[in-house]
Amino acid sequence: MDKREIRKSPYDIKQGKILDVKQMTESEKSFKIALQGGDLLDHDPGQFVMVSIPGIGDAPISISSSPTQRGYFELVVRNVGKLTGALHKMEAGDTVGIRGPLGNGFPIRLLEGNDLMFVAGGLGIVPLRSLINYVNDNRRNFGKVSILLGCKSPTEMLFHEELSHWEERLDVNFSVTVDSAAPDWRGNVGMITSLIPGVDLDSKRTFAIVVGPPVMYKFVINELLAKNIPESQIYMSLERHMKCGVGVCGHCQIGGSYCCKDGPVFCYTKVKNNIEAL
Amino acid sequence: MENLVILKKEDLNDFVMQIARTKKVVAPVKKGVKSFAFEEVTSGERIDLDYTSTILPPKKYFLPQKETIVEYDKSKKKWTPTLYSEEIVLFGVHTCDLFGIQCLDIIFSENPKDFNYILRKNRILIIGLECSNYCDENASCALMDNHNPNGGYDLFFTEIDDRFIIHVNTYHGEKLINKTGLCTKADKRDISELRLLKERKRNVFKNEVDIPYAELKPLFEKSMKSKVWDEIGEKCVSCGNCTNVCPTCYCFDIIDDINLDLNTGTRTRVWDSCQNGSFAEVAGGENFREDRGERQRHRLNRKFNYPVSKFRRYFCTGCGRCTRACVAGIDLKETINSLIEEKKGN
Amino acid sequence: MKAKVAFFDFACCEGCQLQVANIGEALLDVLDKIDVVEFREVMSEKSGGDYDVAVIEGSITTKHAIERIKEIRSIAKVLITIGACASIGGVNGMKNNFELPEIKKYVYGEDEKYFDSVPTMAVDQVVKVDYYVHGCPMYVPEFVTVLKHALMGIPYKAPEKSVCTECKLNENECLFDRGLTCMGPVTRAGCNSWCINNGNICYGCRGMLDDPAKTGQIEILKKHDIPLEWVTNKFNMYNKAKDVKENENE
Amino acid sequence: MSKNYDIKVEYLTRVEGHGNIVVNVRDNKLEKAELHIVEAPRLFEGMLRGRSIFEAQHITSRICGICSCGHTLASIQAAEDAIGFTPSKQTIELRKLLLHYETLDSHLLHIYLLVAPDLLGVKSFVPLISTHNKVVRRALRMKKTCNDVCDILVGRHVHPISAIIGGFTKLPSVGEITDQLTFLYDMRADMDATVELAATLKFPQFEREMEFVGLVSDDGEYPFLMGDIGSTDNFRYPKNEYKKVTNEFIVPHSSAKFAKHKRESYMVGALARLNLNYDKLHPKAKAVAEAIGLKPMCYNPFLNTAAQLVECVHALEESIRILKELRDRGVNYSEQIVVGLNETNNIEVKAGEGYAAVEVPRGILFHHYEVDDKGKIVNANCIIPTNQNVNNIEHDMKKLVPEQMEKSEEQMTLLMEMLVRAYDPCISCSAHFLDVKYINR
Ligand SMILES: Cc1cc2nc3c(=O)[nH]c(=O)nc-3n(C[C@H](O)[C@H](O)[C@H](O)COP(=O)(O)OP(=O)(O)OC[C@H]3O[C@@H](n4cnc5c(N)ncnc54)[C@H](O)[C@@H]3O)c2cc1C
Ligand code: SF4
Ligand code: SF4
Ligand code: SF4
Repeated sequence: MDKREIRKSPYDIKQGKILDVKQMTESEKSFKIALQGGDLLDHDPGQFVMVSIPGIGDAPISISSSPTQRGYFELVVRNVGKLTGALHKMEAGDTVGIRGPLGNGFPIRLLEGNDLMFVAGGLGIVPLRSLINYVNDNRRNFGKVSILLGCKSPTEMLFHEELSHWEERLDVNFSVTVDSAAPDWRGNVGMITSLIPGVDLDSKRTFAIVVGPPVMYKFVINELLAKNIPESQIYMSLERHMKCGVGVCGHCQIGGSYCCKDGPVFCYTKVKNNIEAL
Repeated sequence: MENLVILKKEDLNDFVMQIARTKKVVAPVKKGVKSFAFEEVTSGERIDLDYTSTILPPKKYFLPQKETIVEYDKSKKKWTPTLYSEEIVLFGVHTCDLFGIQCLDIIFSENPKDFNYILRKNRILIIGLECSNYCDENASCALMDNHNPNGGYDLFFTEIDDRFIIHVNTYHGEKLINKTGLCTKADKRDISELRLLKERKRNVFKNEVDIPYAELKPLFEKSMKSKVWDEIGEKCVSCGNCTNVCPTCYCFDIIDDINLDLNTGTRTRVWDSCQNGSFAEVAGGENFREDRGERQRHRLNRKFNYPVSKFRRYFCTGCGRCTRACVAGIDLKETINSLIEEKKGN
Repeated sequence: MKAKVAFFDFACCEGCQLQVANIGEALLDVLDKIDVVEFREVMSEKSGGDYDVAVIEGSITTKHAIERIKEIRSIAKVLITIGACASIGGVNGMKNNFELPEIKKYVYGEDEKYFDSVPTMAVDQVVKVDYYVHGCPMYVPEFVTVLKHALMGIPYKAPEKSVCTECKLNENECLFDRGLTCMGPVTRAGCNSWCINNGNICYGCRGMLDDPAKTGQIEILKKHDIPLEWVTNKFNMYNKAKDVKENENE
Repeated sequence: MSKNYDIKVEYLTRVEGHGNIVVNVRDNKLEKAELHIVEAPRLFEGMLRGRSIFEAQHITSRICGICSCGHTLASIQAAEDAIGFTPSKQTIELRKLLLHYETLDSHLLHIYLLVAPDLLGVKSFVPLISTHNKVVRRALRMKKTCNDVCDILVGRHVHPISAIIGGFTKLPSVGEITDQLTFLYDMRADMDATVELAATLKFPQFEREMEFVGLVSDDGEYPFLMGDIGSTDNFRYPKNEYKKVTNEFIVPHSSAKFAKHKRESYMVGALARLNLNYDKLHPKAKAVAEAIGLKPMCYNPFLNTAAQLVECVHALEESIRILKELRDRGVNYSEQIVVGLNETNNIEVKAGEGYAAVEVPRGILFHHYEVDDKGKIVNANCIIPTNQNVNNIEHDMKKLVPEQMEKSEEQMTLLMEMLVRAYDPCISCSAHFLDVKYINR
């Protein structure tokens, strides 16, 4: 067997230095990461990276910061197992491997000039935040913006500061609901679907962008269709098991499509007849 | 014909020995009572050219069961994409398997290009072998139109009486032939016998399933909700044999191995199977193909439906391995027939 | 700081410990990473209960053993079972095929009553187990992998696949095709189909798959004309201990 | 000055399995010298009943991981005897080879990892890693080689896979024979170094005239696999009369089943074999014996370890001889068998009784089965070498303690431990041992 180095490999890994770690909720931490040598990650909102820890493996994690955020990018990670657990033990100054950005990301050019409605359930806010912040930073290019957020309980809510910032902004219509809460919660209680009928929108020029747990999509989309939003204006980001991240290994296949390469962002028209999608 | 040469059968041993002196030669050899496998040989002695398709297809040389893709050093915070490869002469590949290799070529040449695959492949010289008869009743190579070669080789051997007629398809193949110095030019008689053999093959190989080639994809498209999948799901034990032995299955997992120093190690790519229960499971517990029937449906759609949309070709070679390897007796031809029956019933 | 590792044995053949010695010179690399503080078979040193990782071999077959394993668990931060005896009960479980007093009497005659013996149990039927190394004997590469996982503090799960998967990857001719009953289809992979590679059948020493697809398995037997009892009989060779209900032996 | 000892070694270390030593001396008078076996009973013979005879070797191999090849071979021998199967010549040769590998492996483990620390005055091999790094590396290397050749021959050393009733399910290829030979040739240098090291070791002085029991045969071969049961007291029995030798009995003062022949006790193992068959040793082994001054009759049980060393050389050289012959003759691959549990009735089975007497590392091992016409085991009995030795060990203690009364209690304890270890007892094997200590005592 001869051994050689490969200069251009889809499995090449860049060094990412952790600048800061913040505990967000009981099981989620956020990480600020900068690529070595100040290299730009150069991602689109909705893309993800594969985070590597040598000896443990890698895992797909959405980039939660907007590309307008310079100098570093942010990841929010829930501790569920091997890699995520090990990542949670890391501190500022440690190095992780970064592969990516991967995936297609949200269709920004298509969204420009239109009204946007963001629907996020649970951790879905993580990839969506990247786009929301991008839109807010380029607010002029977009029409009306509404953000609907659903969570299990107030304690599981991420990005508290930003949420209250969105709430205060006049150019953003923000509402939030939780499945259940302690008596001191003053906001909505109920499923995220219950927020949709109340939104005042012009269905012809509204694009809905939905990200959340798998069970959420069907119900949310039904509500969106009930509001007459055209199928071709509904986008969503799907989650599947991923290993290679470049459309080969087969884990993330949804019918004939690869979630990692053809997605993770899909237009509803593309997947509505795919019985494996929703 | 310029590119046809002759090797006497009695010289095969010499031929292999000569090549084996400088390169690793792999060829079909007998395993157990009625099975075969590609293994390294140093002479013609162990080679069995009258073989039914090997347990594993030659993909194991192109996409090894476990291969290093990255080496890392934790303390240096360094990852290095790495390739281990060797020169191989792959001898005696049936036409179905030639097609299988071509399918893999397509997959790994897509963007982003997989250089682990491409560079390894470039070091493998492929010698094909004509089938004059079916391996066994499990094959459906005529249905898939793979009983005749469609390229994908450097040299191609056709056995006729006391000799091989060799089609020289590439410069690499030609160099190999010249180096051995054992071959002579084919003459008119050889060419006409070759033609005769092809004639004869037409009578031997007949579409094994009652459906035209072009109708296969529509059949699978229409069968997404078929009951046949439930029936198969009941039988399947998810051992993954069908995918492991399939020449066009290439799903893999990526795993980190660490050395005992707990510092250096390798990231490896290992064969995985979409038939494994947790193949499509994500954190949070959602499993997108929890049901065995769904997994089998997915496997066959990856042969007869999805790749046709993408690459305009079926990804089944008709080799029959999945049927042969299934401990539970799930039979590909039977499955297709059941789907046809069901559609007729509607 | 090196992790302090202690080895303990219960009812077993001590073959798995021997497998550790069989690692050869690489063992010194392992010893470089850990402090073995107790290993009765090869060491006279005793740790006096100061250790991080307890490696357990053997099944629980006496009341005394139940107490001892509970004590070990209460000290050990991490508990690893090695081998079939500790991980699933193993061959010791075969005694559960018989009435206990009867089998004791067969072996020891009238002195049977002096024996402290309870139905055989795997370690996890008494205390919580963090890592399993399956097999009879354990497969050394798996042991090394598990040890590394334990030292790095990350979980390890044995493959969910059946031995058939590995058997096929090793290009063995299937033994069912030769008229024999092999436990491969229902047995948890991870041994690299050790026995079949060497021409024998799989005896199921790594225990049953979590989800063995019952109807499919019966289909296999039908296809090969094999009576179910042949298989259950073989299965009982390693897996009988798991029939013992929780707390039955307390 | 009156001397008192109150020695109680719980969970004796560096032996296979669990045993306790109890020695009491009051006012110079020995009151008690006992070896208690506290291994959890595993009831193997009981479990075997009703199972297919074709599973016997798989199950009995699990009696002991250290001598699993020995149990396998004894089990196969008894089983084949019971069902009336005669193995081929090639099979027998390969079985002898396997037994040599086991002897080599087990003796080396014992010499290096279990006994050497005593003789070098440390508690285990671990401190030796820094003080005698080369020795430890050599030990591990040799151990690994034994393991590797065994892997090639039968799949693995602990619980061999391919050795079964009828022969082997996998026969070594030409390349595999060469590989084994290469491994063994490479081992010779390490073996020489081992012998050199052993020559420098001091064993305790002690003698007790006793009876030695082991296999004897009329051919020129140092018998391991086949032969009659013989004794240095000039008795000889065919193997089906093994009970005439073992005469298992229970004594009131102890809890273990004891064995005795005509004298109060007897010894089995390397020293017994050497005393019985010295002349048949491989010339190289004999030369080593001479060099370290070991020759029959040797009555010092501590020198069992030295006898093991001699047998290591013998086993290594004999293995090489067998492999070379096999290579030159060529393996007959048509003898490779596929049996499973004999579902396909590849091997004919008749009802009957069968016996085995095989020299495993620790001494002579008996297996005895009764099988019905379906090939199901009706009765099973296994008598393990350590079983036979415990009685002898206690008699050694009884003579040794009074002779060494000048020793401190600590020294005496160590001496007792060393004595027991010299026998290389394999307590995990001891399916027969009784232990009443934990209850009602
Ligand atoms: C496109 C995409 C974006 C994601 N973004 C985020 C994010 O921003 N923050 C976040 O916390 N999580 C995110 N995830 C989920 C995250 O990838 C998994 O939680 C992570 O891979 C689990 O790895 P582990 O080693 O910790 O778990 P393991 O110990 O390997 O397994 C724990 C569980 O996670 C599942 N799992 C394992 N590997 C994967 C995988 N590659 N993909 C999905 N599930 C897997 C297993 O099936 C199992 O149920 C994202 C997943 C995808 C596909
Ligand atoms: S699906 Fe079956 S017949 Fe088709 S190529 Fe794969 S293994 Fe061969
Ligand atoms: S031999 Fe056993 S393990 Fe191998 S495929 Fe057949 S049933 Fe499975
Ligand atoms: S093949 Fe079966 S019996 Fe053999 S080691 Fe593997 S699981 Fe155990």
